[in-house]
Amino acid sequence: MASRVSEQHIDPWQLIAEHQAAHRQNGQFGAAASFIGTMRDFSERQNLSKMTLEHYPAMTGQYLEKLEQEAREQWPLQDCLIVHRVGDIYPGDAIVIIACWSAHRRAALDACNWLIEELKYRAPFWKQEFNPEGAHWVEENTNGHSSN
Amino acid sequence: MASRVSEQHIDPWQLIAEHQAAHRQNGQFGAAASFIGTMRDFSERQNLSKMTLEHYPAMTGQYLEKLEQEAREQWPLQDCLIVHRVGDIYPGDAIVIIACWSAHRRAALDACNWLIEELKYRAPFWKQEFNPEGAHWVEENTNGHSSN
Amino acid sequence: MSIQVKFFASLREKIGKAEVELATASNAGDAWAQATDNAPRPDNVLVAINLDYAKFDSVVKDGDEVAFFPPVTGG
Amino acid sequence: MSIQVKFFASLREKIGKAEVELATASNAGDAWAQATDNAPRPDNVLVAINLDYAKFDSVVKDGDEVAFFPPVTGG
Repeated sequence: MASRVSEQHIDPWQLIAEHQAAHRQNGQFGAAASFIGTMRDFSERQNLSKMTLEHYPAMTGQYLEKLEQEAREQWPLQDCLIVHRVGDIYPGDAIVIIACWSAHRRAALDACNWLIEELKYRAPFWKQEFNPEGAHWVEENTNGHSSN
Repeated sequence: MASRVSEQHIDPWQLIAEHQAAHRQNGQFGAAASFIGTMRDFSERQNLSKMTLEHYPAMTGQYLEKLEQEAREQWPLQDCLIVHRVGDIYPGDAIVIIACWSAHRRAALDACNWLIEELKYRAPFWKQEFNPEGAHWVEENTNGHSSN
Repeated sequence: MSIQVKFFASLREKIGKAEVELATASNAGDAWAQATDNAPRPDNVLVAINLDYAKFDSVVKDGDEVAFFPPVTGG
Repeated sequence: MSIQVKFFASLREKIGKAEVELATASNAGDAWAQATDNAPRPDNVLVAINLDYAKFDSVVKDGDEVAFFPPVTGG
């Protein structure tokens, strides 16, 4: 499984394109759905200059694998990729990348949608935001149906 | 609005990446959701070598614009891109590309999902498939919740 | 002025015409009958008047474009 | 053998420790009490035992890793 955390900056569209070129055979898949979460320079606080994403390494590794496996069990996916940034992140940087490939559209779309919600509410990552006033731990992800 | 038909082959991830780089300002958007429909070399028939996508040019142009506009009215999107291929298409080629950008994830994901369903059931495009046995018009898109 | 009738995709091949010009037509169903010489109309045929989906009893006016086509299969 | 207790993110800063080793603990709540010197436990603290979400009354065995952390905010 290719799902993983990354300590390095990611170009999300290139990552997905390269994964597809390396792993998917042309003519075999009919649908690709993706979601990319990107750092904004504001949230409930303004002028964010940086964010640090802490995680629980042993647990996140296992958790991303489990998520990918559960998605593959629930939907007929041909491939699935989850990459989550950790470490220092700057405005405009990708935080999370999810891509799902399937024969027909519903599997890829529904799995992608499920994966981002699961990730938001269960995966052991924590955001600390920095702005001129200092460092601030984000207390919790806001409601699943309205938040970033 | 950037939504359009294309008579030329499209590299879907590059198209989305370039659109984002040209139109979105880093740090301003938090979410990007995309869907890409790709030609397979089989459907209900085997060994497809080619597909020809016919459309009703005046109506598709207006229809894609209307779809984009309706999506922007229903969800707080920062940007929205729909590109649909017409003409000769080969296995592995992208048929349709949808990408939505928003501050928070639900708008981008829900709009992307809605747009592909609307496109499938309303937009005046018709597929003719070619295999060694000859040409065959696809009669109708199968059920919205199971089909490609 | 006149009424332009268009056929697309498999319907164009079945009818054997892409475009027909009519002098007048009362509604979309009448345009079909005239343009196809009263060919039977498959149940799943869709109609658009001036690029918007319409019904077979929708009124057609001078200068309108009436299009008939099979179920759409894009996306 | 022993029990490893870990704290993450804002909770690590509040407690002032990242890791504590305990000789023994009956359950996750007991591990919290020992590792924090009976600090009050915020309502929203989550616990995982051996990398899986657990409850505060979940049994802890010798060799287990018990982690306490605030609500997750990834994605």
